Amino acid sequence: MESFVHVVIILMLVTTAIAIVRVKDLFAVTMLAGIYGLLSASFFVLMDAHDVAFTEAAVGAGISTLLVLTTLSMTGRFEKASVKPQADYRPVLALVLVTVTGALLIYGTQDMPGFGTADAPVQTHVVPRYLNDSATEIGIPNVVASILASYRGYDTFGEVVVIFTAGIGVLAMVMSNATKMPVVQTALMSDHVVLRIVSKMLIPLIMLFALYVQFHGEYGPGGGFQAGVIFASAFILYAMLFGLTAARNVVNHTLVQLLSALGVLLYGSVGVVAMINGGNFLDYNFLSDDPVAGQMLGILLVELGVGITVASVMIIIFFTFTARSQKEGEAD
Amino acid sequence: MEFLGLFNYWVVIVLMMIGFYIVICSNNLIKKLIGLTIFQTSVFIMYISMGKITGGTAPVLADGITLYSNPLTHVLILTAIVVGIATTALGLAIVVRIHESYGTVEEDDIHAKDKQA
Amino acid sequence: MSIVATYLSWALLVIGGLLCISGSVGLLRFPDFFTRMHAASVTDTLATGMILAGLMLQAPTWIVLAKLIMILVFVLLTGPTAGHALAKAALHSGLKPLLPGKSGVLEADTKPSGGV
Amino acid sequence: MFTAVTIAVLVAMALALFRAYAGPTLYDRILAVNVFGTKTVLLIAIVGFLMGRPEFLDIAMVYALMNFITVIGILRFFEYSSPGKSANSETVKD
Repeated sequence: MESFVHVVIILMLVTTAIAIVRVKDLFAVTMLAGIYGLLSASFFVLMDAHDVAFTEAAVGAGISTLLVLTTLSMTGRFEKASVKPQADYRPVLALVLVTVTGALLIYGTQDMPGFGTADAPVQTHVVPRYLNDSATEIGIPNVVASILASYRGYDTFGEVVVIFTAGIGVLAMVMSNATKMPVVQTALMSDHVVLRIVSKMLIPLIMLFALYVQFHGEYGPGGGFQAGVIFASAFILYAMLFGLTAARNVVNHTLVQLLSALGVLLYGSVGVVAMINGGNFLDYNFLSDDPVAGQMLGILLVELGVGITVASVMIIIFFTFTARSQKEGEAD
Repeated sequence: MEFLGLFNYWVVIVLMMIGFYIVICSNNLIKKLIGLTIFQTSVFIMYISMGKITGGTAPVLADGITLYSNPLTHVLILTAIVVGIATTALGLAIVVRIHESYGTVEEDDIHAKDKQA
Repeated sequence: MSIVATYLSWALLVIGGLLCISGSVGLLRFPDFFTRMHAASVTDTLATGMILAGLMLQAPTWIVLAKLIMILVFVLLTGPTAGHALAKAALHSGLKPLLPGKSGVLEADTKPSGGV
Repeated sequence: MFTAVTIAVLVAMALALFRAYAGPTLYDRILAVNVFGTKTVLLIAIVGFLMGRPEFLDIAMVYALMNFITVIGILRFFEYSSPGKSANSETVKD
């Protein structure tokens, strides 16, 4: 039964991708891309990757759809049908290139181990050690969290810095003195009374859920990345319904910028404290007298840092885009 | 489960090539970015399906379960997804700036305007 | 688990599954947006409720039960709200429902403005 | 029995996918995405039971949440790009 669901979902993924190629209305493309995100997340659930599905559901189907839509509101909805004669041979050339590359790659798969085999190289290197020793060394049941935050803490630190940098990049690109800008549209979706009331009920629930995901990440699927995105989505929901000005009053722009840096700083400081206590960078064993307690503390702090950075970068990105699109709307 | 052996990878390649095709062939920068997302997701799917063990279960330790799927690929992809959205946002920011400078997000028009200048 | 709960659970699951399919067939086959929306959102809420209730009867631990209840509450809150907002937005944007005309045949109220 | 429900949900998903592709109005597409999201919530919940570890239902919560936020985001997008202009005057070109 599992393999049946697997095949059906994979076929739907391909269908959606082909539909995306064929549709010219960029709005419809965005909708289909959202469906694509939902489908790939269901696929990850089937593959036992609950943590990944969690992230993909929040990011692929939620935040990225909203970002693309906001951009579309600035750039226009339809792909221009190309009228130049050179456009005639271009798809054919691209199709040939794509087919050849695909054929080569498929030829390459002959040497791959079959799906689901337990003795594939991926499964025999490093991983058994993580699975066997994580319980005694780290002391938390979710192996994904222990690898993410402890065994491969360096990697994750790098990723957090990348996210922080992307936030700075977006700010540098499209900020346009967005902080001081007088936003006229405050009563944005004021005629949607039902929507406003239900959302007001939901926002605290969402935040509570985000905190649960953040601090339950060691025991089940969850952790800083997922919680950050969910937490940010509460603010995004608020901004969408009550206007950017109201949302800016709740979360001050400067404060969010500070927080995004603070998360990275927290992560780095944990590493430095470990060094001061005589260990290596990010060696949580030295954070406390008891190595396992040290690991628990380290993972908690590191995940918190990740959560703070991800949440504030997502808020920054969304708010800057929205501010820009409102400015464009006024210019018209 | 046997026929799934390599089929899974083939579908990943098909998805990857569809994304590739959109990136090459589409004139619109936003659609190119969506194509890039499809390409990216196909890589995620490949990693995750490599980590699956038939009969295994999610790598959250519990009593009475011995076979777990590979947690390492999950970690790699988890961070990659969030980094992916961050880079997509950066790409969209660049698109917004291009639209402000050129008044269009179609590649042909941008090239035409560049030649005029 | 008692035999009654098992049978009740199966019944709920099957009815929920049937509602799922019927709603989606309506989504596919009905003539205009508002009828499709009716088919989809009404059955959606009921089918979700039934399937989740069916799963609740099979929940092995209380935490699973609690999570299922949370999901149900969430879906019951958001589903109709989203449907309401969607229908309202569609109506405001000038999309007109098909209404029976003088001849008794379904026809659009104004000029077919559905081409969005 | 979980099998039957899974198949029903998958069929519903496929039909919604077709509606999202075919349109014809953009509201049809939004509706299809919304239905698709709800069906995904159900699929995740059922698959959890099917695979014997139903304790990871948190993901279904996120799906329901994101579904709602996406729909609101889309509606808001149309309020911005002045609905009179974008929703009526343009016709589908594909």
